[in-house]
Amino acid sequence: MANVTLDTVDKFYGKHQAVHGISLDIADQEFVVLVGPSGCGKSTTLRMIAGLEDISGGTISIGDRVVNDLPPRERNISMVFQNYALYPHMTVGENLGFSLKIAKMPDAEIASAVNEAAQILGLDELIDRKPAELSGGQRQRVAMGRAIVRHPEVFLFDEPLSNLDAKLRTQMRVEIKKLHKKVASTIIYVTHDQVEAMTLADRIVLMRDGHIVQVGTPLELFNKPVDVFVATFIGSPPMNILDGVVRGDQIQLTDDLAIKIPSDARGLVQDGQAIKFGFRADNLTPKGHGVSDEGEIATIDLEVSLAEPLGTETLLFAEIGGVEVQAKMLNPRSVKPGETLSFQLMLDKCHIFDADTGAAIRG
Amino acid sequence: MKKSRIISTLLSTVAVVAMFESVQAGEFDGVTIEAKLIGGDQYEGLYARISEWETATGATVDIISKKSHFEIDREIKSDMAAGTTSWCIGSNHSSFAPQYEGLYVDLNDYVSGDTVAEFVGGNINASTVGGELLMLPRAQFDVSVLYYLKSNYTDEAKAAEFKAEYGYDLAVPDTWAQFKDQAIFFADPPNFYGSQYAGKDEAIVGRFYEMVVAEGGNYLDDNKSPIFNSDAGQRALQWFVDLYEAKAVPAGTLSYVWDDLGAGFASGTVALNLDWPGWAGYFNDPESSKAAGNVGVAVQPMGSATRTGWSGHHGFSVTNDCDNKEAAVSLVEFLTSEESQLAESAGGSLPTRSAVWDANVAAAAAGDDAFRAESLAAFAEGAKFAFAVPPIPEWGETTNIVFPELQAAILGDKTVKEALDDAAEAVDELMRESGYY
Amino acid sequence: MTRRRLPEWFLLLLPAIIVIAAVVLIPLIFSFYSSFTPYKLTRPSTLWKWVGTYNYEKILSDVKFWAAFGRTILFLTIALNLELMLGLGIALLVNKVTWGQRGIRTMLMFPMMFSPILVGFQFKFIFNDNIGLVNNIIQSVGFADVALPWLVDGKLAMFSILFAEIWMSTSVFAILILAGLFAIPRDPLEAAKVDGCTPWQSFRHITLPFLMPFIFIAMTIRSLDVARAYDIVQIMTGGGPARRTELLWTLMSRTGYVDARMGLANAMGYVSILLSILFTIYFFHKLSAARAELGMTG
Amino acid sequence: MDLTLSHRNRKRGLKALHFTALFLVMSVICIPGLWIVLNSFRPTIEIMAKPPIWSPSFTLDHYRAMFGGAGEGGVPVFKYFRNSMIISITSTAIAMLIGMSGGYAFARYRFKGKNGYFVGLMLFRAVPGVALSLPLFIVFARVGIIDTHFGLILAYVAMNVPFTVWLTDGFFRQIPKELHEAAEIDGCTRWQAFWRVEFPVARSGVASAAIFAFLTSWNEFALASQLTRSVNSKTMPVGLLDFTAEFTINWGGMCALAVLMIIPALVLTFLVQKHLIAGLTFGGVKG
Repeated sequence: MANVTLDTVDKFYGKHQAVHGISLDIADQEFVVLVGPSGCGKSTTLRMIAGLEDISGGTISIGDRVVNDLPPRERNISMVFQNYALYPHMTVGENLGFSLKIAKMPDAEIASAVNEAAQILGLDELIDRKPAELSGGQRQRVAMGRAIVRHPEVFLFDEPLSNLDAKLRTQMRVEIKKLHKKVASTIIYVTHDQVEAMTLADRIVLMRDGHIVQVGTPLELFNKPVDVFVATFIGSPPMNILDGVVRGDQIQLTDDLAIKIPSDARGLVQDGQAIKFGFRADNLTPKGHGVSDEGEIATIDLEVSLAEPLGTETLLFAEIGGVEVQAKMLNPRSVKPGETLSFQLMLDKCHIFDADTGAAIRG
Repeated sequence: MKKSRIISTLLSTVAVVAMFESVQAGEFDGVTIEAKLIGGDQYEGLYARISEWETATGATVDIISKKSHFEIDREIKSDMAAGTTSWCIGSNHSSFAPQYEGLYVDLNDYVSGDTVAEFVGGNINASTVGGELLMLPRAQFDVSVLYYLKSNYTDEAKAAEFKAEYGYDLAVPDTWAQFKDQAIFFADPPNFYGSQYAGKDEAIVGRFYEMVVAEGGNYLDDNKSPIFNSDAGQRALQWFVDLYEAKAVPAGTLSYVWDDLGAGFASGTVALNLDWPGWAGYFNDPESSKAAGNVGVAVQPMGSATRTGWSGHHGFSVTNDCDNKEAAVSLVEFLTSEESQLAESAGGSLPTRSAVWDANVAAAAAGDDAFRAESLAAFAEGAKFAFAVPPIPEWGETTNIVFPELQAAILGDKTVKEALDDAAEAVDELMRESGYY
Repeated sequence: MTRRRLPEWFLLLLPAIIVIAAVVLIPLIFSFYSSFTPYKLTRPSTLWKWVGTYNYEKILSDVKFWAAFGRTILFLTIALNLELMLGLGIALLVNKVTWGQRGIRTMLMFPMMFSPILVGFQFKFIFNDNIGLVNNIIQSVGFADVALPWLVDGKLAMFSILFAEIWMSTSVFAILILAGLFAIPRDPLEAAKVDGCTPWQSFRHITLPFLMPFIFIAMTIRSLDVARAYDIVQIMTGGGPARRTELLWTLMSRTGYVDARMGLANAMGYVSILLSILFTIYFFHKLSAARAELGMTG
Repeated sequence: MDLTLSHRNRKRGLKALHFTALFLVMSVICIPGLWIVLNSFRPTIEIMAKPPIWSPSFTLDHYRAMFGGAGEGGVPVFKYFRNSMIISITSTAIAMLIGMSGGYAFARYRFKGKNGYFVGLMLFRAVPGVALSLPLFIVFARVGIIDTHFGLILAYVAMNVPFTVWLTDGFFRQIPKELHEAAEIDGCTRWQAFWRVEFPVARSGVASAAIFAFLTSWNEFALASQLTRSVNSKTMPVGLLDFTAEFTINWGGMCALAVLMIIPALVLTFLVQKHLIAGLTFGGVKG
């Protein structure tokens, strides 16, 4: 059993606190992604789990063992680094087999384990090359191979795809997902890329400034963000956010634009309250180019400033009260800048946040 | 204070002639004399007098090099190799002089016979190579005598113990055999040693040479063939070996040269020390020596055949390439004049002029410095047995062959006979190569 | 019409080539020539007498020369290896220091600021058997009747000059290796930790291979100017006693200057230069190999 | 829990061990040097004392004597110091210029026999000073530059050029070619591109080569003792020998001069040691 438990873990660098009392339970064989903007403490947290950083407070357990003071080698983990951290003076085969050699495994077993890993990752041909002779994607694969030969209880990935080009990144994402199925180990994966987080994770841990903001499945985070930060961080394009004030049963967004408060949110706000109003581009569609016309819908006329055709859909840019918003047009036709269209806003998919704290009022 | 009184006594006892009779005022106006002089505290006092000569003659002296003895030797050899020998005056030493073949003029051609006769005959002989007088000696004559700690001879318990063990009375040693007995008797290593000797380079070979002669042998025969591996030579070397094996000398003695010996005796932890005149003042000066007040000076002991003293002296030479040899010779005469020697020997070094010897001994006897009188008397006596090393260019080279072999015997790597035979064989080859036979 | 011009790289190298030719090459040719003559400093005319390989034959059949030759190789081997090990150890110690490293690094370079000749005098006094610091300490801590003859005993004398040489030169290794430690990327080290390496294993399998180029640089630099040890040895023991610490350099300088037999000394010089060149090329070769190993060529 | 505790104890133990080892090592490195400093402030009789005197007394006698006139043990310190400064600084500066130009040639141009040139250049440093000093002396004497600043400067430049070439070569290779290409497109001449762009980037490599060159010149003895004669050109290491005479070594005085010799080197090293590390890191390895 390799569940990983963090209990009020702190990390100080001198006086600066990088991680603030994080608690987290990660189940056996779960794929957890730590995501957040750079400097949010996600890498530090991962490195504390790995044992590469000391823990300033709290406890970390792997399985049933508290590992706070254990050196990395006694934690039964393996790790894939951002820069791959391949040993430049060893061949691919030696890189893969290094940890087993250190564990004093017989040569024959090492060879078979290396072969197996090489096969899984398609590295058979490269086994005698040095890292300097490999391409970026091949290096990445070796780094992963090195992690899997040991069959550790926990895999740690520290932004493993950030040095790859876009196409390779997508490809490797799939492979990592497949790998998880195959090795059936716990995986803790750090990235700043929310797409990676969404596509890979069983559960996402979103961090900011050393705190956990929200933990949940990708859909939970997407559909029910706990605050403006989560809402804008997760999803692409980012959620549109407008300032508004509650006036009766309406939200006044600009001087001449007010929309109805969604019916299930009416009890949650008071008259005159300042709020932030959020909706995703998918939920603002030109008439006849949306998913459906049912449910609570507000209609707004907007002048399109820019159209970005993506093929199956087109992203439309417009302004509401000086704030740029994005809308999505399905089954697109060509739209010229300056054209005014009538848009439908799906109110039951909208989010309302407190203007001061940013916390969700209606998730 | 004492020093100045000695000088004034000296000046009153010696007829002070008008400054350098041979020099006429302004004789060398505008001449510049380049000189290479040996540097170091005890040598430099004399150089202060150079300005007097400059004033008197109108010449200028440009000291283009001032270095320690071995450095200046190296420099002069380099100059000979490069042909840059147009400077005029060089410091010289009796054991180095024969090496500089053709570099220096025969001073007999420039200095009157009367002047030469005023120097001690032995010194002039040692300055003469192949009939050429290569340098005029300055008041830096070196022969070693015996320095000892007096307190060792005033302790009655010690005297009794010694008599019981060796069968004769404990007194300042007069033979090398007694010296050895007493050195072994006094030694209490590592806190106190019976004696010490310079153990490397020319220093040990010189001392060995001296003892070979004292035992009735010699270093080279008349053909310049090595004969130091004779019985006398073996007895001489055995003396060094015995002292070393009995731990009567510091184990490090083989790495010592003169400065280490001086420092050792001044630390008050060495009973008997054969050393040079330059040390006398230093040893008895409470500022520099813990043995001060306890230092006795006696003539060096004798061997089974005779009493001998390996000696050397410093002097000044004039190069053949010098543009104005008359001026250069005039400066050399000035630096070795009676005046200059009186002044220089007042610092404790030994003169090389007979008149200055007499004046010094008389002044010391008349003065109130008993230690100076004692040491001067010892050196005067020691000087009588002084001999100089063979005046051949190869002398230095033979010492480089011989000293490691002597050390090998002392350390027990070889027997005395093996060591001397090996050394003699190598020296023989050298002499053959050099064309002596 | 096009004028032939010297290539730019050559113009850039020219000053270096000229200076070195003037200061090193010409004297070298001179001394090479003189090694075939019975050249004696005090008899300049001997320079024109050709004796062929007489000097070389004399040297090569001379037991003392071969003894000095062997001793020099031994001295170099021991000194370089010990300096390397100690330098490595010191660099690792200093690398771990988190506070005041700047000061410690300067202290580390302290011996590099000492002129070799000064180091010679310094250790001559420190190892003096009678009034030297080391024996004084030994006697003061209770071994009152011990006076070790540091500069005389065959083994101790070699030890003493080695100690002085190592004291003076270990810094160079330590500094270079420290520079190497600073340059090691952190990732592979962390990867090794996670891969289950003990600190020793990390060092052995990761740190050391990374340091190898630095180690060979240090070796190359040191083998280039290890002859600086001449000053130290000359002053401390002069090759003695009984030739127990005689090295090529002391033998050479005594033959050349004191005995004034420069032709013979230059012949020795050439044999010793060959030795330095072999050491240097060997280490340079190793350096290139180590660089290639880490993929650093380019 | 036991495991955790033992790990913590071991960590503490290792820390103490590390500290002790570091302390011992630093002691061995510093004590012989500090001993020299100490001796320069002790009266001679105390230095030579046996049994040893452990509690040192303080005197400035050696310094007073050293700065005093001739005959009082005085040594022309200021002249030596000036000579050393002029010779070391000038030769370092020239060696840097020549060495950098050579290093740049190796780093930036392709030509036949490059490796041969390179190793050949390095080997000239392998010639022992003992073997070089006499022929050099004879050549210099013929040209008439014995006992001049110029002669020593020339010798030291030649001595330091190979190493400078090596270090700067590695450094310039580190700098991407695009950098000076960009500068040339921006309107620089090749020379300006070097001086304004590449040189500043290679600064720490240059600094480390410079300090090595300076220390080598500052401390060199074998050549200096052969090529200098009088106070006009004698450097401080040669000046040390003024304290040795045929019979004696004035150890206290020698220590005093040694202290004066070490201070400038110490200050300089402290100032540039950061560059030194960086310089060696990049310059040396990436060849």
